[in-house]
Amino acid sequence: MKTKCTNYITLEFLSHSANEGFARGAVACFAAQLDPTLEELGDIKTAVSEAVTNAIVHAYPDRLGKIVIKARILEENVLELSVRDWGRGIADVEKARQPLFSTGGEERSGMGFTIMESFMDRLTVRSQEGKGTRVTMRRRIQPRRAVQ
Amino acid sequence: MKTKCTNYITLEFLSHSANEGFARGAVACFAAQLDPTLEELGDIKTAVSEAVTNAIVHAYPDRLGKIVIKARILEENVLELSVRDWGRGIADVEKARQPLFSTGGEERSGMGFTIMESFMDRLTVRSQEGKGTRVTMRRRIQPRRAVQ
Amino acid sequence: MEMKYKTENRQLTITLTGELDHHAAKDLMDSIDRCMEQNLPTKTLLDLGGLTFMDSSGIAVVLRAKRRMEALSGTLVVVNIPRQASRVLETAGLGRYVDLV
Amino acid sequence: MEMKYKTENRQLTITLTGELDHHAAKDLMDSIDRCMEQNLPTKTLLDLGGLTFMDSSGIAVVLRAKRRMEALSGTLVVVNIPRQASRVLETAGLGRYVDLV
Ligand SMILES: Nc1ncnc2c1ncn2[C@@H]1O[C@H](COP(=O)(O)OP(=O)(O)O)[C@@H](O)[C@H]1O
Ligand SMILES: Nc1ncnc2c1ncn2[C@@H]1O[C@H](COP(=O)(O)OP(=O)(O)O)[C@@H](O)[C@H]1O
Repeated sequence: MKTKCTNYITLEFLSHSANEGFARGAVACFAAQLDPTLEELGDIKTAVSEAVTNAIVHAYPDRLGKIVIKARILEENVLELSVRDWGRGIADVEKARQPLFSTGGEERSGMGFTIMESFMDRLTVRSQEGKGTRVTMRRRIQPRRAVQ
Repeated sequence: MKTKCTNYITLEFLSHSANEGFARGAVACFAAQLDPTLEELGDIKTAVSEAVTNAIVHAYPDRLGKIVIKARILEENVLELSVRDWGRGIADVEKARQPLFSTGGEERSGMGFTIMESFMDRLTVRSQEGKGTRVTMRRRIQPRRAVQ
Repeated sequence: MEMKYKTENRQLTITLTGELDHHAAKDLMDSIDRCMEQNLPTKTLLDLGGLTFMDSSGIAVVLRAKRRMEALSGTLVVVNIPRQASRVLETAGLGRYVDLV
Repeated sequence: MEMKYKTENRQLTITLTGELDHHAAKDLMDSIDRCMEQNLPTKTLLDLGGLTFMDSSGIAVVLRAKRRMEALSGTLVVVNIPRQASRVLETAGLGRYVDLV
């Protein structure tokens, strides 16, 4: 389905864990154009945080690598986000998306994909071992009447 | 002078005026890593807002164009920002940097460069007519003892 | 960016909240113009207390409001200026032209 | 991310403020471990009231604190959970394993 894009941004950064806060904050500043509620904004920040943390922890476990986020505003108040890395990749995406599945240590809960899925309207994961991963998410922001 | 970069981000976006808020917000989210005071953060947001508004208003007066911001953290707590466009360019940079000089209408004050200069430690403007403009700014964030 | 106003004995009080940048400024200028035309105040208080951000676009808004009040033979006073906005107005030396309280 | 604690009659109260993500979680887990070892509480209240953000890294922090308290034959209760953090904990079904108040 073709969807017209009315505005977009691209963020590029290194897989320093300190950039997790930057990534979700920057996306929130962009999403603000859709006039989301605090709850909608919280959902979006959470989903971004999960996807970016995965790239930092799993894609580049032993080196710094590049992460690129694209955010687009599509028709009908839909925000589309993609989070991309060029890291290790996922051998079995279906298995990785199961709740509680994790190859991380005690610090990971295995709930990242489950949270992205339930906080956003749509989640697509494309990955190739040794090549990298692209997570794409969509969320429609409920249109609100302006207060003034 | 060579300066080691410890972290960087790149933001790319279209010259929609709605993206002014995104740009300064995203840079603020990144600058937060340097633990700035509210006043330092306000200065940085103001400088970014001026540079981005110039690209939107003056570089691309009659079309949408691409704007790229690079932010880097250099040694000694220095934040370096560059705001780049591929728009109309500035014929006489020295004149453009004078307080009150403006080719904009009643909506512009001619104080953009003056504010960038006094809110940041260093301002460099490179421009070529018909090719575009790159504004580079640096600001050292006063190191603070952690409270905890 | 949100604008509210109230008027009492031909004194107009305009209250701004949110972020005042170039994106917000054009609509805001139009709203202030219309508000002054409808109420014909002899004095306007521009209350910036609710601004969480302001850049040099705010200077143009203040100067325009000042000129409109002069055209009405009235006065403009800018009140409750937050610290960040005040740094912008001071850098522009706006205190020489406009009453900043 | 900031952590504070107080202890009274072997009841430990740990208060978190700021954003709890993966970047903050590792140091936080270590601090909580140390705090429990030093104070040997029979009950710990983990107060999330000051969190402005929490992602799934918070789940791991809560589960680890729970296990540490079990090792001390004590209990863990998570209190003052802000709305956004509570959505994360609920999605993970954490209420089945941990006392969330
Ligand atoms: N960007 C990625 N690159 C490589 N592997 C990934 C990536 N994202 C997720 N994975 C794999 O999928 C698993 C499940 O991810 P997730 O549900 O987010 O849980 P968690 O991150 O807590 O392990 C991870 O443990 C990891 O093996
Ligand atoms: N990115 C840019 N591209 C083209 N011209 C610019 C750019 N930035 C600034 N200028 C020129 O420099 C002048 C002074 O800029 P500034 O001090 O920011 O004041 P103002 O934006 O209020 O006009 C502008 O009026 C414009 O002519």
